[in-house]
Amino acid sequence: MTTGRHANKVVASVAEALAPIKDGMTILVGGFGLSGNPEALIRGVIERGVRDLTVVSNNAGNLGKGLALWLRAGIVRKVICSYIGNNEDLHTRRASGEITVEITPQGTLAERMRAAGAGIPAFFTPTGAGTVVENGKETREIDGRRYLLERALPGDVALVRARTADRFGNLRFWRTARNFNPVMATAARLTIVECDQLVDLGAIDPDDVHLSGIHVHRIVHVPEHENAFEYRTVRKRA
Amino acid sequence: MTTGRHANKVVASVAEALAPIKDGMTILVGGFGLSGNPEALIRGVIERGVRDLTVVSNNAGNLGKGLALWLRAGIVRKVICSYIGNNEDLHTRRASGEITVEITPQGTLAERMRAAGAGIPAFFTPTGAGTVVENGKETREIDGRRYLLERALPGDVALVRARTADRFGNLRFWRTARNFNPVMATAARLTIVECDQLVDLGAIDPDDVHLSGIHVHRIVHVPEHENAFEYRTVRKRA
Amino acid sequence: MTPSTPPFTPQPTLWSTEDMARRAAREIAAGSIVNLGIGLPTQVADYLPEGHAWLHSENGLLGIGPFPYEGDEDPNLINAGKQTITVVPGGATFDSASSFAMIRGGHVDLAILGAMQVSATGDLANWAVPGGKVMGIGGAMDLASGCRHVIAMMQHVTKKQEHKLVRACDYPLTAARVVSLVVTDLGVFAPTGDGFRVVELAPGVTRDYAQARTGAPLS
Amino acid sequence: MTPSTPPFTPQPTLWSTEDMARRAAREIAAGSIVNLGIGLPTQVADYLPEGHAWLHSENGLLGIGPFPYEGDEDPNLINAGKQTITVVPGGATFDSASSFAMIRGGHVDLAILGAMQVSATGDLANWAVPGGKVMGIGGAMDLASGCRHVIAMMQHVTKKQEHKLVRACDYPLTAARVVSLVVTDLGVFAPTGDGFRVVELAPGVTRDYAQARTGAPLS
Repeated sequence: MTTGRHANKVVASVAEALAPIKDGMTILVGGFGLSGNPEALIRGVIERGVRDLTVVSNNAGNLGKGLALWLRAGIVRKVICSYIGNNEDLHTRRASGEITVEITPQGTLAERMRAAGAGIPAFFTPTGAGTVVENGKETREIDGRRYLLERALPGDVALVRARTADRFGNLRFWRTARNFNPVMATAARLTIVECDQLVDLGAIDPDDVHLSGIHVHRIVHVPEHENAFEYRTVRKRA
Repeated sequence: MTTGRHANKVVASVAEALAPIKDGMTILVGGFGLSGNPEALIRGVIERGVRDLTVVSNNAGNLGKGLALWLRAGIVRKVICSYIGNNEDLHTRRASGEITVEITPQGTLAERMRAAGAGIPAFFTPTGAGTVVENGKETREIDGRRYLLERALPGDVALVRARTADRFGNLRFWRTARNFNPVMATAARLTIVECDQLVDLGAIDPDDVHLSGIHVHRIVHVPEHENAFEYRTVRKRA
Repeated sequence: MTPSTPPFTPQPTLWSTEDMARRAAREIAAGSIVNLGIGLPTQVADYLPEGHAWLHSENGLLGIGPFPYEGDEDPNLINAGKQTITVVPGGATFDSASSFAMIRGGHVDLAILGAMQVSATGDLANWAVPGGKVMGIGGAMDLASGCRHVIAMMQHVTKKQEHKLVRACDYPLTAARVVSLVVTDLGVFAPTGDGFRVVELAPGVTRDYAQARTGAPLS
Repeated sequence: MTPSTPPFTPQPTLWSTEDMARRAAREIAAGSIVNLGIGLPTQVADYLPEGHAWLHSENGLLGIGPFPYEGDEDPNLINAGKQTITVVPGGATFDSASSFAMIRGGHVDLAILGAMQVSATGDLANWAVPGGKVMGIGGAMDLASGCRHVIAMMQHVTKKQEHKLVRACDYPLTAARVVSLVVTDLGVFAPTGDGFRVVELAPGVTRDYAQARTGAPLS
């Protein structure tokens, strides 16, 4: 009897978790800005020495942190994202032609990965109708409204940050650190999770699981994270 | 300043909750078999005296219970479901021509409602390719595989059963009573929830909400339910 | 010995449904995600070591446990056959759209499904009998077309001795070219495109015996 | 009075950004679901009574509360502008796909968005300046095309005094025919198809003053 891909998922190190990553792969990386980033996996990919990566991420880093480390390391060939903003590392490399940047509406980015994970090869969406996002895409009027056909966006690997994982890979996320992490986990052939807490089977009630371990293939426990701020906005105590 | 549709959702009675239901509407009804059924709302619709309903439900009742009450009451014109099985009330009325039955693969049924809730008017799916489900539908080969184009399935009203609701309509479900309830809640213009427990705002941690109250418009607290068994399978204690 | 006595022919011992379930269970890799169809395939669970595989129920659960002890039954914790069940530690619940996204998206490693006919090309027919009462499709088409591998389980022939392993299905299809293995009361067979490869035969079942009951060439 | 002194012309008191935010807040119905865009629209929250509306953040939260007290900031609890926030009682978190399903599916009642240009037909341009640095789209197109109503907030003219309320946008569109109301430092204006209806003017702003600064007829 062979062993399936859902046995023994917990690995001892980031390096072991990332062993399957190869040059030229498409990597989906969870996070919104610097929140919910798989920080140790991001650093580990640089140490692994792969290159020519296509990266799917909402922002591809910022303030020199997160995926900006990959941009600076020169291991990225293409970025598919929704927003560059003040990510100067990306602006610079886009301008020089070092990196190709494909900009997609954020909801379309999420839905294309949701489709990939759900076995839907293509779907119609109203987002971007009548805009430059239409360019090169099939359009159709349905019930009097204009829609674009968007394609599923699968990844070779997803790098995901979770607050809690059990040994099967059932995940819970914390607040808005959830963002793209669960949907990316569904959309990749291999999903690697970096969790703050690792717990035994049964420690999470079945109804409290945010994402089933069916979408998770490797788990590495990383207790310490930087969790960088972008804009620390506060109010004074009364 | 006008009042939006998310103010004051908790109503005092099933009758009040169901007041907007009218003849000829398309009603999405949560439940898988007899589990997770909005039992009081189902009974209430009969008392309300509406008719010519189109019902979307995985099974449309069984054993004379659940939506079988609507079939017997003669208030259903059409059923969209995935499975009839031994639901004799539906077999009889389908055979007599009293009720039109549209059978859809279960995953396609769920995904069509997910699409309706998510603003996706149509999507390609592999399910049913090369079968009678293709009849009358657009097909397309994408990357060497055959797909059907399926349309979103919205409802006028969704009747949903939840274990716990807060006053905004944030919901939690219990075990496999969840089934079609959340996705139907997203797919209707008006979603009416029957909850076992009603709690104050803040009683459910933000990370523990299964379905956001954005998808809920009326809430009625119904503490007692039959929760009928279909097949009571057990093992002996050692 | 009287002249009227026929020569002794050993009768094959056909597999019981328990034998079939036990044999199908051997196809399940440790640490895989498996959906067991309603009816006979559900019995396959009885032959899996505890913790061996993760059982998926399309109504919204990964991690089906054994039937509950008497008195512990919960009508809101059921499998796709509407039987009361339990959840194993590490199990998780989810809604129908997420559940079928798992199936359609190829995240379920294996489905073991009941069948009415299987063709030499791996076509599966298991949801409707021509001219019969329409029972519905349920999750059958999603499971058959979405899971990474599909094993069919069925009696080798109908009660009227009609073939069920056939060149081409004449029953309405559930999905085309999906079945990789068929477990019957006669043995285990793999569709090859123009026939079936004999993987294993039940005790005393000869190739000729099986071929006479199969509507496509055995190899 | 000397001959060289011009006749006295009262100068209009243009609305400050605070005035604009306060005015936009009045458009928010009690018990509605509202997404406030990054920048100026975010300030609208300051003028809403506690519990008045539910604020949606497209990165995965419904129920944004005020900024945290000093020392309570959580880098993993942020709004779409990456500012640290809090959650109100009754708030809920969810993933990006679910969040944009809410937006695209028409479940968000109102988006208040910053704008670069708004046309007389309600077209919105707010994501790119022709020839400028490409900042990206973010959630702008989903919000503009998905929310049930869209209010645009912006200065009435550019720093170079160019019109921003125009017959037709020459900036790249975010979405076509979606804006129902524009709040500027000159007042409130509603696209009518061939121009803008004056809903309200800031103190001392005359119709002529506004018309001179608007690229389509006011009515």
